[in-house]
Amino acid sequence: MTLTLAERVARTRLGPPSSWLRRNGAVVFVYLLVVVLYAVAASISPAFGRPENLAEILRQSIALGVVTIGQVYVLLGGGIDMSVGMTARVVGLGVAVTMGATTIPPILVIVLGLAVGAAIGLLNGVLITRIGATPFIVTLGMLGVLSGVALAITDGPTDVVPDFFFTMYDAAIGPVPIAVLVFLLIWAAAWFVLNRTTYGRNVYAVGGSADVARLSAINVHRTRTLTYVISGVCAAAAGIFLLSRSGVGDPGLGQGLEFSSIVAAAIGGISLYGGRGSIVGAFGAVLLVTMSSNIFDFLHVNGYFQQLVLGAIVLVGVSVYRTRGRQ
Amino acid sequence: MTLASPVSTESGSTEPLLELRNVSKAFGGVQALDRVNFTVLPGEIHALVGENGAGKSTLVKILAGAYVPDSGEVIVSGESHATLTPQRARAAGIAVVHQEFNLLSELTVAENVFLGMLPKGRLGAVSPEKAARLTTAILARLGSDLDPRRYVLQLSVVEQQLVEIAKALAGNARCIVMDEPSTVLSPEELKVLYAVLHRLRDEGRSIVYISHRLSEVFALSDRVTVFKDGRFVSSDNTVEMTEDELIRRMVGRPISELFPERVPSIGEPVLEVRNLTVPGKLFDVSVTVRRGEIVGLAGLGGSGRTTLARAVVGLEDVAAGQILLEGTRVPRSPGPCARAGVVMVPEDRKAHGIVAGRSVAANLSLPSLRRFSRAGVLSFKREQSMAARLIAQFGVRPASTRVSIHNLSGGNQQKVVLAKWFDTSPKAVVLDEPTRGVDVGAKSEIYAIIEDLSARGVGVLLASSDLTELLGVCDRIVVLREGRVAAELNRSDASEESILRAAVASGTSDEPEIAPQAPQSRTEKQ
Amino acid sequence: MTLSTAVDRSAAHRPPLAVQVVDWLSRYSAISTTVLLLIVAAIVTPTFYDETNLRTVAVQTSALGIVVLGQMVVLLVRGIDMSVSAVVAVTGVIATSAAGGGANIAISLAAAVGLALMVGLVNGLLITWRKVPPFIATFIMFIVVSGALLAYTKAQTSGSAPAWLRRVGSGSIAGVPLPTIIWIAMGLLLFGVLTRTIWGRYVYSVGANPEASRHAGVPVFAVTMSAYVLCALCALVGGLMYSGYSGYIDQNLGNNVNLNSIAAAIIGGVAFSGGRGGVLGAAVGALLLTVLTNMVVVAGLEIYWQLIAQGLVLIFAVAINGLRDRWIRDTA
Amino acid sequence: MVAALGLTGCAKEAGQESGGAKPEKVDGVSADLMADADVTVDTSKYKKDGPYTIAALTQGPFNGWGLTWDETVKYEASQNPDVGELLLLPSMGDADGQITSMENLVTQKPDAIMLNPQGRAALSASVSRAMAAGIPVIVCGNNVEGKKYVTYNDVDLYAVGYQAAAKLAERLGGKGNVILMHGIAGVDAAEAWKQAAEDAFAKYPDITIVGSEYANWSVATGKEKATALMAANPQIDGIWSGGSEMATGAMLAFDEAGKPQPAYGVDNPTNGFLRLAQEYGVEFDAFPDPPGTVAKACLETTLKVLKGEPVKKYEAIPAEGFNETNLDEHYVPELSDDFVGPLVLPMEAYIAAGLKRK
Repeated sequence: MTLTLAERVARTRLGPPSSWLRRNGAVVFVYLLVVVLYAVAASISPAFGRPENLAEILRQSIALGVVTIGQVYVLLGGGIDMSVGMTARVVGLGVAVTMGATTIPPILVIVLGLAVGAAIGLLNGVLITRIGATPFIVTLGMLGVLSGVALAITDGPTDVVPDFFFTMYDAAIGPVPIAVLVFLLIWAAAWFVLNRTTYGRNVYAVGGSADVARLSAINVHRTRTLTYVISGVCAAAAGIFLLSRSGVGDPGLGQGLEFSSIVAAAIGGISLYGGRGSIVGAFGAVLLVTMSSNIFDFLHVNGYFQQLVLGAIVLVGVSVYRTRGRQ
Repeated sequence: MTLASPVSTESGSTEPLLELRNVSKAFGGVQALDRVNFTVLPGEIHALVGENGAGKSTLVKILAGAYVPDSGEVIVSGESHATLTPQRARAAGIAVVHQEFNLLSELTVAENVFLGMLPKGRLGAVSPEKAARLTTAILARLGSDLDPRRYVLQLSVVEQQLVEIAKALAGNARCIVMDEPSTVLSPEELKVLYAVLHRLRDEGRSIVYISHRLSEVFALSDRVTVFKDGRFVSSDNTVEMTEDELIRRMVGRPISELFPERVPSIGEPVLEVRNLTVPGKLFDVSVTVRRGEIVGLAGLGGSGRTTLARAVVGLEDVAAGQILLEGTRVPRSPGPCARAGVVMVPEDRKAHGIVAGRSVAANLSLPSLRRFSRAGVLSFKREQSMAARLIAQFGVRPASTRVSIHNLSGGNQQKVVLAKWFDTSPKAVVLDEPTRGVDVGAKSEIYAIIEDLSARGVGVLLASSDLTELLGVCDRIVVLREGRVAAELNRSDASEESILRAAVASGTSDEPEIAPQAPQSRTEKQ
Repeated sequence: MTLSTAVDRSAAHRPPLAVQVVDWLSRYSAISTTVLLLIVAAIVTPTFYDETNLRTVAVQTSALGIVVLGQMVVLLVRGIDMSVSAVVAVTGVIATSAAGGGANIAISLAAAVGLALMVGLVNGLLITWRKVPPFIATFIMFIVVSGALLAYTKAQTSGSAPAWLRRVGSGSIAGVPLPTIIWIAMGLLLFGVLTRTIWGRYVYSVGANPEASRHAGVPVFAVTMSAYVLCALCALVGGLMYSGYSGYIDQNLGNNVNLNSIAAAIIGGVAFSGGRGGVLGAAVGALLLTVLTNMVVVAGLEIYWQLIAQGLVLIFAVAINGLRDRWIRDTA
Repeated sequence: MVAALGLTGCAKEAGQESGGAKPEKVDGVSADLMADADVTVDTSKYKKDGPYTIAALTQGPFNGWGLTWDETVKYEASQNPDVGELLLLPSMGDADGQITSMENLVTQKPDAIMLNPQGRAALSASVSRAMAAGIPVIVCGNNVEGKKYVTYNDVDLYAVGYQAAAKLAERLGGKGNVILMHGIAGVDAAEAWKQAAEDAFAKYPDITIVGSEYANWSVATGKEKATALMAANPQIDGIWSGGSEMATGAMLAFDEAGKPQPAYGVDNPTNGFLRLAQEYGVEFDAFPDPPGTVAKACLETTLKVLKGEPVKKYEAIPAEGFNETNLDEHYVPELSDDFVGPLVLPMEAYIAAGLKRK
């Protein structure tokens, strides 16, 4: 069969398909950074290297980690979500205030909070897909609106939340907090959905090329809208978790999560143009960012230099490898 | 799995598989399709021909569900659809292989084949392994052993085309619409495609095959339909049709000569490529183009034609070797190259040729803005007059300087892309597939332009996958194979056979012999 | 049959009224919203037109407007600059170092320009050479530059702005504030440069299709670099106007400039995807944002209504633009 | 707003110790704090032998207030032989980062934590968790909900805001138009001061609050908002500013508009405010939130706790107000505008920290 000819040409030109390292360079590099940073810090400060600190780092990464999951979905689908931090704030404060003012059981309030997050995401998604407005600006406008809503909910500390929330944060099996286990499960689920369900693969397709996806009978609008809904729910979950972390609703809750989640996704190799990147890398990047601030505390990095050092780490994280731009 | 099962053909049934009745579609006052009728029978290869602007692409997009017709109906297997969505088209068994591939380069072959309908494994999870297995099976039916786990960005053009066809088969399409598949394929690869298409037809599927190349219409199709200016002209059995008649129906006039008369006057070397090496793509390649000479660059997809064309104007990272223009090294980027006197017309018009969203005048003047400006400040008057002159000279339609270039047809866009370099007075011009996706009428105009360039003493290097074109235009043909020069043939020695032999021959002896069975020699050349 | 076709065709020529309204609104959305706001102001809060307040609005618009000019050029080449805030903050350092006796104005200005150039160059290099997405590259620059500033100044930047800067920031010629004159001058210059020079053509061309521009001999690398450098320089000038007007340099100088400059440009019709937009739109965008911020204060709106109103205006502006784009796409 | 009202309604549940109760305000002071000032905490269970490892979680030196705080703690710790190691953890204003630092300290196990909380709400659970881990937490410079700490050391922030407003009202003879300017919406100090000022002015029926705006503790924003408020209100007699930055901006705005300066009531006057107040000769009443004094007192309390000496649940730090007549006693011309007085350390220590006027 003459077909083998074209194939032979292709093979000699491109070599074997095992360019795994090249495709996953960003992911490998991020984990390499995590390991190196960990080893260096542990050798300087023995307290840092203790296993309970490792569990602590994981727990500290939960809020950013969960928000980043949503952000990864949105970015892979070709969008961006600037409203995650304020979604977390509105939901966190809303849950806290509702807990103080009513006798609705905590679980129900939490479900309600997640639903509000979903609704915010849905609104973002509809504005972006149905009207065709730029995601960055729509979600930026949403950030403004939600920050106003948060202030309308409360401008001061709320009541102390019921014990249920403290248990959510503190409960542990041995040295491992249950919250960390749940967090790891959520990540596994996020990975599973992205890689092992039709919807997840459609997200990649839609982000890779909306036109191609549309012509392949994929419902582009629905797929994209759903990424914002997922992001809204994740942000809401992070807000509720942050509430359980502080025990009292704080009007400053969730500040800056939009930037840190986008940066984490980018360091982890998620393309800001959509359709490319692995959620595994984003997880590594979340660890990297969280660990950096943990290290500051153990090595007592001067306040003046913390931002500079963090900036430098991030800079190294994104610039050593050349991200392929949009074609 | 139903995928492997051939379409059941009810014996003796002549009920059309696909029928368009009185379909119209207009865009902002331009009638792209005007009450068109079109019928495809089961188990036939049906060629659809027509000049650019005839409405072929609009028809394809309607079949794909991308466009909603203004009026009329689409009947698939007796079921009428006022509009098709991509979902409905797929359900009705129509698959479209677009001219620009609808593949996601960041996904694997298997994922592309099953895009939006990945097979499920255990626990309802999609299974890449199962998708890969099924893809392997489909590809095997097409005679390919392509690894389904490879990423599309690693594939050659012909492999991508195969993936597109596999995608159609995965959806168990009964009617596969192919929009100008040949434009991206070398003749050798085309034969592979023909074999695949024949096999599909024998399974009882129908193929709608859209092409500019009349030779392949005759080589491949059972029936041929002609569109002109958005209207249906005729449908005939191919065997009852002659080439001249087909051209007459397409253009409304016979084209006596596609290629211009040529009396070359060849002078000193003007463009010299010496021992050029681009890592992984070109190895020690030397080509010389003389003043007034047209040198063809032949080779299969992936042989390095495009790499060489790009390298000349500094778009590739050169590891070794030199590129000389009149004895001096050329600069390493397109702008300075153009000022030095060597320009390149890229193969991918949409991505590299036109600046969509900008006017025709802005596109025309882009490479030569310095000439319309003093101290960086532009003179609109001079720019407009230059643009108007080029538009007239190259017959760009519509003859407006201000219209956005993406509103022009492919052929007219290509004329603009060529014309913008014309006024920079180049000494050497590199053309990469200058007539890809261009209709017969525009083709002939472009050949005339090339001829005119060489008559003015410009050295032309013409990279093309169209052997007829190379043989019709070139004084000398350099054949590349796997990034090396395989042969250099003078006009007198060159034939489709000799070019192909050079393009595919290999040092290894177990290479299958390629029968140099060129498409039927009913070429336009007299 | 022929008749119906003729009717169809004429219908195709003239889009429905709703579409026309949307098209008109979007083309002039920033201007019409601004005019609307100004009318509302005249009815609800006539004190908006107090002379001092108008002056403040003018100066604020000008300072933001100057930064928006740079941001617009970056957006035109398909970029975004999240580091302008840091550059605006740099001016605080320069101004205070010049304010304390002895330090030479020329030297500190040169240092400021040098720093802005460096920020622009590094931004450009990260984006063109390392292929880091513009959002990330410039955001990292923001973190690094403001971090470096903090490490250098040890948070000691406050103080009165030097006299020369205050004169620039609060002076006026024939009743028009100097910053406004500088803004209009820069705007006109940029307008001329964008529409009438080679560089301007290159900017639009690179934004519309960088690859095709490269093939056509456009020095894409240089154009992109120059856009980021220009943006940093505009941010520097804008920052000087901010501190000159305030008369005082404070820690929080330029806090909101990043998002405000982007929002103003987008509201003014500059396409997020590059290649489309102009000086006039960007100017109106800056005006709209400033008027809105000022008006909610004059009107005495509660803080949360202020934030909500600003967010809604932003969403409205892009929604209108989105509808128009969709309509153009559907009829193309 | 409805939600917020609902909160204050249910805030006054019977004084159970488990938090949730809002600090109650009576006549310009926080009643519950005053009550805590009489509660003696037995610290014998924290008693240890020195030298101690003390962790200080601070706001961080991103402005003059934070810098003055950090430098005071560092200097005092270096002078005190009881302090073996000082772990200074600046949060750079990030409440979430500070929670993280608290969690990290639970792992590092210092002898005591002195915390300048970045959020009265945000740090609430962290304090409980550190205390539960057996590390005494001494809160200073801003309160924490729930009172799970050993002791709280601070000026009465509410009183600071209240007195600045009351003094201004009296200066205006109990009548006139005032505008209020606040820091960042939702941030504790801004909201506490805002509430205090509103309470204080409510006592003067002839005083009208004609404008109330947030200006993010920024001079430039303060000037912008002041100009807009001037436009809306031709007659402004007094300006109350929760943090002196907005007052500074307002002074500049009035100066530029060529209008006579109104009277000012400010919280936490910076050196820069005092310099300009002197230059423009404005009338003002200022009540400090002094970083040096609080930090120094806090370190002393921390050492007391570690030595097992009894402390009060609330260690009140007096905040003496002052005005234009004794401005000279508070303005420090040698130091930069960002310095926040009063002087606690020798001048050389401030200059070494980079606070010298340039």
